[in-house]
Amino acid sequence: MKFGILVNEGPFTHQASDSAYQFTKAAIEKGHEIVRVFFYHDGVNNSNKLADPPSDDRNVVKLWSDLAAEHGVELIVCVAAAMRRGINDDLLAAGFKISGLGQLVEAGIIGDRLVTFGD
Amino acid sequence: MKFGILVNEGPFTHQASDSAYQFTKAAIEKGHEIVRVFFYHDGVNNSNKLADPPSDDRNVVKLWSDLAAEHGVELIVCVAAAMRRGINDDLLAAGFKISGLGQLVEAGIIGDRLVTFGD
Amino acid sequence: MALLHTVNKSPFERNVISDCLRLAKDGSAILLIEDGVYAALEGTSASDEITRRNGSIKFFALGPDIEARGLSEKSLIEGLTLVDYSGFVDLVEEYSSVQSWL
Amino acid sequence: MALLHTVNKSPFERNVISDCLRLAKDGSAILLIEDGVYAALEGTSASDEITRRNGSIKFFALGPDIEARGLSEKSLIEGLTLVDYSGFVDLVEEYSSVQSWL
Amino acid sequence: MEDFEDNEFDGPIKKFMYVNRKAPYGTVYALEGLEVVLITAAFDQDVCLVFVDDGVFQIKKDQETTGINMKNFSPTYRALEGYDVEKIYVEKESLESRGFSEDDLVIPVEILSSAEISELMDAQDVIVTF
Amino acid sequence: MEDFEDNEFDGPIKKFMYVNRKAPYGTVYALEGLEVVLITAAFDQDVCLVFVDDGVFQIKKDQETTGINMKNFSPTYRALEGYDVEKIYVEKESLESRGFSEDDLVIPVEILSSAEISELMDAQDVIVTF
Repeated sequence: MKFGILVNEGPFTHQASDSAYQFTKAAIEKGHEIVRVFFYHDGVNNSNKLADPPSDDRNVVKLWSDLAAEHGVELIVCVAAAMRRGINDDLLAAGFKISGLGQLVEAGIIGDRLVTFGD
Repeated sequence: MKFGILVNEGPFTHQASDSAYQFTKAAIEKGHEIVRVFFYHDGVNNSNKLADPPSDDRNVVKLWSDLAAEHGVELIVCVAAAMRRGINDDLLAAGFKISGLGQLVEAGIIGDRLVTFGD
Repeated sequence: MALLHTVNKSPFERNVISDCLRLAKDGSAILLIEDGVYAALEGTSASDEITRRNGSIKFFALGPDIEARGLSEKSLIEGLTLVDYSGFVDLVEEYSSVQSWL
Repeated sequence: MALLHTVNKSPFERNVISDCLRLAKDGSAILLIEDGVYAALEGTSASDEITRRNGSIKFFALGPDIEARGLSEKSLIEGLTLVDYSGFVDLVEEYSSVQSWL
Repeated sequence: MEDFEDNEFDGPIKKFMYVNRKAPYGTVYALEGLEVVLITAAFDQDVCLVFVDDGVFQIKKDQETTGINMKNFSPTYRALEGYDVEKIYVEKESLESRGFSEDDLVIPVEILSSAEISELMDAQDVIVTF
Repeated sequence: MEDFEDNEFDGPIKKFMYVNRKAPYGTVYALEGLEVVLITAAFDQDVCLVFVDDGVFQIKKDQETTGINMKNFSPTYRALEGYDVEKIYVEKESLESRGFSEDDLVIPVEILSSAEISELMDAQDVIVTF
């Protein structure tokens, strides 16, 4: 099955991004296809490569980057939400790309299911 | 009277930072002293100089910078919370400074009141 | 020695106004700000809780937040006082400490 | 055609589980995740709401979130099924669409 | 038949429901949610908008945000019609428990019962909540 | 008198209350709130910690976070004693409405009624809620 994933909160502050990551990983392991992971609202903060959490905790940004590298998962950051919050191309961690809101709608159209994680 | 201000949420996503700004401005206009504005949790995102909201809306980051320039208000961003979320010295808007959590406790000790704005 | 409590969440979304009322002493004050101002509306499914403590606790709401949400023409709970940001500062000064119900 | 609803907030903090139950049809499923798993506890001030719909709606809770919060040894609402992330994926596949109650 | 062929060519038409559950200004979800609705309109999908719970506060008339220095985006809801977003529903129970009526709203809407909203929700392909 | 002079020199001693109202893991407030408490201890203030509402979930024992890949910070509460943070209170009503008892908790605490917590809260100089 084809899944679209929507992440609405930033890393660390809310569990939303962690849950989305665990769900996405489990879906891939079961052989499903991830159409796209779309980051909206504060979710755009998941793409900030400068995130440097304590070494005894998980690094949510890096987890997403690694997933993109290993499985070619498309990580799209909403341009309007990113500009508002000060995320630009220079800050993007590996695997993330900035694009328009249309990519979210398209994920809803192409995917069999759209699953939202937020606050 | 001496006020300490604690801001716990980022700009735009929650009204907390807007309310804190309006309160701080009103306190200054009434002749009170602002010991310090301390940014914790996602509040550290208020210091990101790259924030570029639509021109028909307020720019919360710039409002804080202007307040610091006009009235010498100390804007302190928590270093631990900032590292976790990828805010470093290179991203800091004018008037913001990164420092330790002790600055929050000290604001509570020195100030006559500590007022928190969050989610 | 009496506290100023601030509540910034809608009473229809969260239970925070109930939590605050449980621990707020008679003689203290509650200031409704941001989405908390919806608790100032009269005749809603949430207003009974507040009217029950009305008088023993002083209720305030932030006028700019009321106006922003289009509530100026609606009936507010009787005895509730509207303040602006300057009045918010005065309340903080007047009471011994502030408890923000986050 | 039946929906999978997900709820990720504590029933003690927010009214979202009530909102969800009001609009969830019989035959649909509700998966409790994150802080939503506190609604899975039996014998709390919030559990009646769920037990009342138990049977007509299928209730699930995410095991990893239950364990993280130290609830493994506590009694959970009867008939509620624990799933892991893989089971979460299966539920999304099984039901026609997902409504996340944010 | 012609129409069907056209649609197939442009991709499937899906039923999208946007569920507005949050009050405006306290958080940004209402504003940024509206931006998604406007974009979706351009994709020629079968879009509907539902206001339930605190979402009904989004379309309260007489919003005046000068005092909080935030952008009043409530007039934008009036633009939805121009984007061919015409299915706009409000739940009766949500309105009434908040002491609101249809007269309080900035746009014409169709008032539905909880049961009717439930039926509608069940028939959707994609549901996104803001 | 000696002590008093010392304190005056170091600045005033104030009564700080940290109110923990939020569940752990779903949001970061509990974890980052704990960091503030540990720092405050170093300032020799009169610190107390109160767990009310969903905050009581923070000190539930048997937390096991491997499955969600987040750091289990509940053992850190046990370190509070070493930092001379010894006034730790839990509201009885919050515990009971959640089906919890003192046996569920990872640290020894003093159980107080709502009325007692109210009295305590009223006597503070600084109250910070996480």
